[in-house]
Amino acid sequence: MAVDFEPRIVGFLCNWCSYAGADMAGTARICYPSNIRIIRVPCSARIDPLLVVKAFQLGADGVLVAGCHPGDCHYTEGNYYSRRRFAMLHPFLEYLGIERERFWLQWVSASEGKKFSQVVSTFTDGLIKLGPRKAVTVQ
Amino acid sequence: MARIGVFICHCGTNIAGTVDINGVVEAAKQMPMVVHAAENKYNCSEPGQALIRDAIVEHRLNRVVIAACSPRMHENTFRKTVAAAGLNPYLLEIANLREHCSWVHGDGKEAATIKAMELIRMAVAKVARHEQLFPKQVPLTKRALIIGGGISGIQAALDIANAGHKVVLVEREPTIGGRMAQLDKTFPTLDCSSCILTPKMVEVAQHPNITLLTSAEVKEVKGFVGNFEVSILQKTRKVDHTKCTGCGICWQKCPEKAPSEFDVGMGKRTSIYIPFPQAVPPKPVIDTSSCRYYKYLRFMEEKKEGKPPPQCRVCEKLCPVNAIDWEQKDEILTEKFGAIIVATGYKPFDPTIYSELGFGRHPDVITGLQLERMMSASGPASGEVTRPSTGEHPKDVVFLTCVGSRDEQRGRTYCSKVCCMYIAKHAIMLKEHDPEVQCYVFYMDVRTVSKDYEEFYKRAQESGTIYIRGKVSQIRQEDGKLIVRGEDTLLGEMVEIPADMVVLAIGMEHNPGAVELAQALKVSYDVNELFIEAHPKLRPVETMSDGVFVAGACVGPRDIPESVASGGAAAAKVAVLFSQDFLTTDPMVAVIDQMKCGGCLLCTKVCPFKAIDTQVLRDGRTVAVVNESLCKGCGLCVAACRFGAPNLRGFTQQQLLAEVTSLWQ
Amino acid sequence: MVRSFPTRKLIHQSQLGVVDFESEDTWICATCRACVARCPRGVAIIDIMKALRSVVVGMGAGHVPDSLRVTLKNIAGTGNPLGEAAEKRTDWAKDLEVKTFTKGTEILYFSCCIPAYDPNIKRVARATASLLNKAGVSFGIIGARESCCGESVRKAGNESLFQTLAQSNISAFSENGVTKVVVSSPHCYHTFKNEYPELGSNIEVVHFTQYLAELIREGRLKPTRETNLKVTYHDPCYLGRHNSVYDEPREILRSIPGLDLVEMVDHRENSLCCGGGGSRIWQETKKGERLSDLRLDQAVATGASVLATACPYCMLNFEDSILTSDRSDVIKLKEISELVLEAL
Amino acid sequence: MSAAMDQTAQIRQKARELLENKVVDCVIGYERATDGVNARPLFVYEPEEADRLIFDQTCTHNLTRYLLNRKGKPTAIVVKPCDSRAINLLLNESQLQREKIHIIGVVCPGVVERQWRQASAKLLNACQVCQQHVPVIYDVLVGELPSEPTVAEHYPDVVEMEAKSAEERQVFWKEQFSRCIRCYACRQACPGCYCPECFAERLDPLWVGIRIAPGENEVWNTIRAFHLAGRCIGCYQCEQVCPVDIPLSLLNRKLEKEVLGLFNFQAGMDAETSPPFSTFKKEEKLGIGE
Amino acid sequence: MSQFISKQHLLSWLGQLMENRHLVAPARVDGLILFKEVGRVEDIVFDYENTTLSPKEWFFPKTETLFYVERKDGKVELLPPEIEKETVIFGIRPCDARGITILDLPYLADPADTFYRQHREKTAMVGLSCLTACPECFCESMGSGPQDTAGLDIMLTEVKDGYLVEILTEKGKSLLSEGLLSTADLPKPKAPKTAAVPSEGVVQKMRQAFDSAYWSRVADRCIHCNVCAYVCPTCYCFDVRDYTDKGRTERVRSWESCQSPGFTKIAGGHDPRANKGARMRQRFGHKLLYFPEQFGPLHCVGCGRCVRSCPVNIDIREIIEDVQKMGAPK
Repeated sequence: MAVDFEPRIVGFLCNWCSYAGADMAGTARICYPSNIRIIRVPCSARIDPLLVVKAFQLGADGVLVAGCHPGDCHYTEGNYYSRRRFAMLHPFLEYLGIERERFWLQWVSASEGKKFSQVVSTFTDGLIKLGPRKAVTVQ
Repeated sequence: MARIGVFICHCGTNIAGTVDINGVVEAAKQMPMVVHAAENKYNCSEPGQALIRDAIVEHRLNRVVIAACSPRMHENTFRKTVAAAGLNPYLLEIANLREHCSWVHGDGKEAATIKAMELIRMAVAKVARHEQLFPKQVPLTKRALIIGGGISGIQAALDIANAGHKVVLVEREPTIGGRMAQLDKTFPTLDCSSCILTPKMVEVAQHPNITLLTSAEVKEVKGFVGNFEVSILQKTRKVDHTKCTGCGICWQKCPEKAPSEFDVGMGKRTSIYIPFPQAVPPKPVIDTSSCRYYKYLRFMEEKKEGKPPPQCRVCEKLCPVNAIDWEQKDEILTEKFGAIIVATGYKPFDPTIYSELGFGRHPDVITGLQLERMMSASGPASGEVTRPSTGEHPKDVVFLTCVGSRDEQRGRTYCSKVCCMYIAKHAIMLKEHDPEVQCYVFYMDVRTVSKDYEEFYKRAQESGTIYIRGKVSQIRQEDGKLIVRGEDTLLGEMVEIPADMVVLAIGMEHNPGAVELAQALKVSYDVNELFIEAHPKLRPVETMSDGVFVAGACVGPRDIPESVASGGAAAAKVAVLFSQDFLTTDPMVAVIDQMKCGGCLLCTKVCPFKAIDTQVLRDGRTVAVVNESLCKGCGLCVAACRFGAPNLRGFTQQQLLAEVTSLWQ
Repeated sequence: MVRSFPTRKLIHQSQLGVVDFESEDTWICATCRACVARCPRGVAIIDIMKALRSVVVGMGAGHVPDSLRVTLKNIAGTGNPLGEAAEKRTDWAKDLEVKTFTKGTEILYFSCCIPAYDPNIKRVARATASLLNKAGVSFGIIGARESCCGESVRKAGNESLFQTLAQSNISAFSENGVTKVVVSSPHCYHTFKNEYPELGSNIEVVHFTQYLAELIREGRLKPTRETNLKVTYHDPCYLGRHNSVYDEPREILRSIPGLDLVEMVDHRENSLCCGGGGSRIWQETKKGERLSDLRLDQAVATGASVLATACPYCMLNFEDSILTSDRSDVIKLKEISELVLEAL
Repeated sequence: MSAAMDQTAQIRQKARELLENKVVDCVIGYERATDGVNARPLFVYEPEEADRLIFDQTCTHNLTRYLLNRKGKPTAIVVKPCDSRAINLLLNESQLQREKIHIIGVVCPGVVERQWRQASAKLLNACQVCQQHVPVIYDVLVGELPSEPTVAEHYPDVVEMEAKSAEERQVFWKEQFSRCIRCYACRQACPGCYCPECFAERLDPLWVGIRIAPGENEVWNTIRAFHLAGRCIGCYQCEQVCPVDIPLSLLNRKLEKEVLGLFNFQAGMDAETSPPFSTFKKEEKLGIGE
Repeated sequence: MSQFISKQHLLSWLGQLMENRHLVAPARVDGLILFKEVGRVEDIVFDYENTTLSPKEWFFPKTETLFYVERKDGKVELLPPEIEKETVIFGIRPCDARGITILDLPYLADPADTFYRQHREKTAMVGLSCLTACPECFCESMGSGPQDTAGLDIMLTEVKDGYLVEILTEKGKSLLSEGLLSTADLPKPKAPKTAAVPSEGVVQKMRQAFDSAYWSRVADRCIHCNVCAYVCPTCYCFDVRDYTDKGRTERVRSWESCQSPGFTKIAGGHDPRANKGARMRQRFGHKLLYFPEQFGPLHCVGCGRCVRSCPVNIDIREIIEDVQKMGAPK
């Protein structure tokens, strides 16, 4: 397994909680691997499953979706819907051959800077262990 | 064609310390549609902003990417900078090189620089697809609705009215005044409650800007901040208040007596009544459950055998202006408002569930409010405190604190804040009424939280009240005396006190109907069914639903000073809202392409703010349309829709997809 | 005036870590749950008492009261507190045709050690068994394989003995394919229902009063004999306050024709403890400090001629109080199943 | 075959009756195809044409597709149990008005695989595990109620696919999707796919290009199936019409199994229950994000 | 006396071809028979009626990059792709070969489609005549036949343990070296009879039936699934779009069909052929009216694939019969 394999990770963070949590990790100077590229969305419910599938099609090694803890959503109900949507997408992607460890949904609140960095590090380590996406050649 | 300018910030050494700024600037120059890239010591500083403004003019930029700190920090600052240079403030995107890159990847400078370049590439890809956005102006109805006529509601109504705006005050009871009207004296100054309250009540009645609707309830609330449409149920009083002059003949001559809710069971009132002498409006209502004429009507309706009860109708005969109107029906009024203040107050806790204390079984066990009514000069006993069982003056009075407060077993975990103080007040006043009275207080902690409260508590102790630290386990009736058995934890022994009267310091509880009102106003409520403020410390009188404010004890236990203060604060917020002629709405809201909408209306079902309505097109198709004033811009409908009809301005599908694909360009 | 028991002192001492394990206070608590039911802060006082005792028993910090130490040794040895031979556990059922439990029998009757061995409490087990026979219920007992439920052992702080007793009982139940057990003692009921599931047992647990009420409701048992007795019912703490079973016993008593049920001044959730819970039954209580004496006074004060209850430990204590205050002619002590048997 | 015979007779009689007294302006049913073996959809406008209607084990098509944006007078339609669930789906998504459809429900013992010119006896794999032999919604019922055969495992094929390793599954789906020629027949045959402009035809944002290649095929097939999550009523017409025989039902049934497991919801059982993605429960544990 | 090649020689010949050419032949894929580039001779299927998809995709590929535009140091460069290796398609049925000749008319007419021409030049077709005819084959009525050699380079006809060989073109000659051939005086087996379809004068009848309500009646059951166009050996419509990736713009051409919803959508969103009847008439109009008027022969070779594949059984033979029966326009 390539020792210098650097997974490419796309992170969708909700503006009110997880993006603020990531900021908190910044202000607290808590380091974590730099593979993740963060995209800000107003709410975790804004993330269209098409975006996740498109990211994997373009070659992402992992996609992380982060939102507010259920009950804390700035829009009161957003994360309830995203929880249902991704609870369906996750097993479906796995069924299509994208391993479980490649798609994560995590609740990170605005004060959980530490937790955000842990989530990113564990996620990145898992992907490094898993190795790059297998390029399956088809006649 | 987009002409994008990228401004990379050093942020002192915060970013420059880790990221190779020059390398990033060069990389930015190669990116598609970027015509200008520059670095800046401090983008957010005045010289930094000046540099950006000049560059916009000089290079005719129509899109700007600021690569600096978190957008949550300076998005608005840079929007103003860009606007100052004549560009639409929304043609801006911020790449977070500090919190998300330099500060967290200090250990890998090279990787951090590559990440910085890619973050900028994403921002450039997104900003290339930004369109100009313009906040909308929505007209504003400068009328305020205040629900609840207690002291907070009265204070808010007066403040708003004095600020020159129209106010409608809706009160469920026949009179305003709320709980405070039931009190005799108020701590810590011991000034008479009705003396300080009734003038304000009269002021409300006479204020030209205030319309008073008593015996009325809010049923349904539609619309949004600035344009609420509220339907109010005006319950029938069977008395025409436009004719009635409040002369009082009817309630003096009415033969039927019924227990007075206002006196909490300590006194009686007539069927046609005003709750208390200083009631505002001083006009009576008929209680149809106890009125003899209605008993006759019900008897006739059920066609029972036997002699029908008398018809009575004395009040109708005696009324000089025949204001009695049996045909009066409930009616629904629909009114338009710009802001709503909820001041529905609290309900005293009903201590019957404490079976061991014997409330309801032993007549001499009463609540603090009942004692208040006895002590009140205008009360049923006109100020004379007597034992309900024998009518004599009580010599030994035992007070119990925290009845229905700070108790997990009964689901009331919070402290009701006012009981310790009103017990001290009762102790002092009982001593003044009758020097031989000996008061005992069983307490867990005595909480004296505001100005002059501790001194007031000391005064109560000095007046001879014995404070026993411990809880009462049982109250038994033994030959005419109430044996109060409890533990004195400081002595470490059980004590039993024979008492003439026991007063339970009942706490505060949500008002029934609070949940239905909260749901109607789309305001959240907590496990104790108390309203939840937008932010407990920073926005105590606002709620998550714009244009709806809260004041007084409906949010949590509050004493009179706090209730008045929060009433005033809510009024100030309304005044601020009404100070502008128009409401500007946030332009980053959803918009639906009606050509692509398939009419399945899933978005109308999922929208948390009910901001999506339906519309029938000319060709008969039913499609969804966004009410831009209600939409909060969460984007839930965009991801839920299979047709891809809705799009969220500022976070469109095109922009997010561009950000994702830019990582593999 | 019963000695005032310094609960708060003990709690605060354990907070500060300065508990005097030598003092007798650690062993006073009868775990009657009146305090836990009332504590506004939801403090688990019984668990704290249990923990203090387990420090004494487990680490030998203090000394266990002698009578309790003997009883614990008996239970460890012979599986019952009285030290009787395990085989003799079913002697009480000798002349009654009581089947031993086999696979397929509907319910297991778990009598508890006291009704099985104690001479004058045997009548409870016998009355219950005859009632089950009369109602034609398919039931059996597993005799020697069964040992003490261990509820009082755990409350005495001997956690390891409790674990062994529980494991042996659970395996006895599973070996015999027991799915439903009817118990006479609220203490067995409490530990089978709330504590055994932690060790993996998932059988259905029913107290005898609940089962009897069902039998009467279904008409499989019809108390017809007219009895003009004035009866007052004592709510055992582990049936009432611990597991909120209040109504079934009263329903049974009211179903007996002519029986006049009167309530004591403290009843249902405010009932006064007989002082037998939390392994107190195995310890000496000085005269004048016995709660059962106070409770007996309250029973007599109702003018009832019969004190009914539904717990073997309460029976022992009241039997003792009636004798020591020689009021056996003023008031009789009857278990619920005895009253029903007499009224059939 | 006698049961099928009298079902055909009843349908013809019902259709003639409806057309004669102008209750409907058209009856949609089945007629014999030109290979003399299989069936094909038939639109009957005149009472005389009613005798061309047939119903037997070869009537596999889901006719509810034709009800979408039909204008004018009500339409009658012959509906098998799985098709009836499609009507409930479309009613729930306000695509049909109940009063505009007259449903002739047919008790269905299961239909056979469609092979040109050969009468195949092999039941569709959906019919082999079908637990619903009576339509969930109808105005009139044709055929008597058989006893419900209980089927233990409703998703044997999905469970078998789930048992495979991630690697095997990835290779399997890559091969299947590489055959896809993006003719979108699966979309055109599905009653649940009525989007005015399908996401695959969208230029901006460009989700799927027109290049018929593994990368684009994968996005198309994944999202087509996901847009049916909690909506697919199990008629599997997509698999029937696919010219290159991609096992599309394996995709839909995986989502069906997940929706049943997580939300205990089956699409199309009635028109009122709100589908899983249109509602939520605050405390539900869905095994993600914990 | 006709030339003959034994089965073994044929297989070894095909093995030789594989070394320096792409050999495309019918192969079994998950229960389907499709033309595929075969790596091993054993994969080739000989006993089949016809492939599901027609061989046209080797001349008019499903998807093809027309050219790339790249920005190199300021200059914009146009890079057309090259097709290097030659291809041999083995096992083409006469109707498909006829189909390719029909495709030649629009593609090779001036201005010729350079990609198609390159494919045509670099691809040789080895035909396999039909010994049996399926009921839905009607190639003879459409100007082709079970032994029609139009468009083929070499025609093989199966006989006992070998094949009669007819070398038809120079390209065919260069492919098949004499050595492998021998002579045999076996008679050519009789061509199987195919169902007749009244195709005479169908062009005039189609022009008359243009405004008839028949089209919307037939189109009722059509679900517009494009399968007929994609399996048809003669349909040649396509769609062209540009995509940029990593700074390089690519013009891509892919199959498209007149039945798909957006086919005739014009700027502004209007679709002149929005209703089903119009789209149905467009397909059969092109087959039986517009193409013959413009290029001469009917635009259908009677291979029967659309009849087999159409899920709702819209049968071109039935349409032709109905149109013929139609009297003068109302």
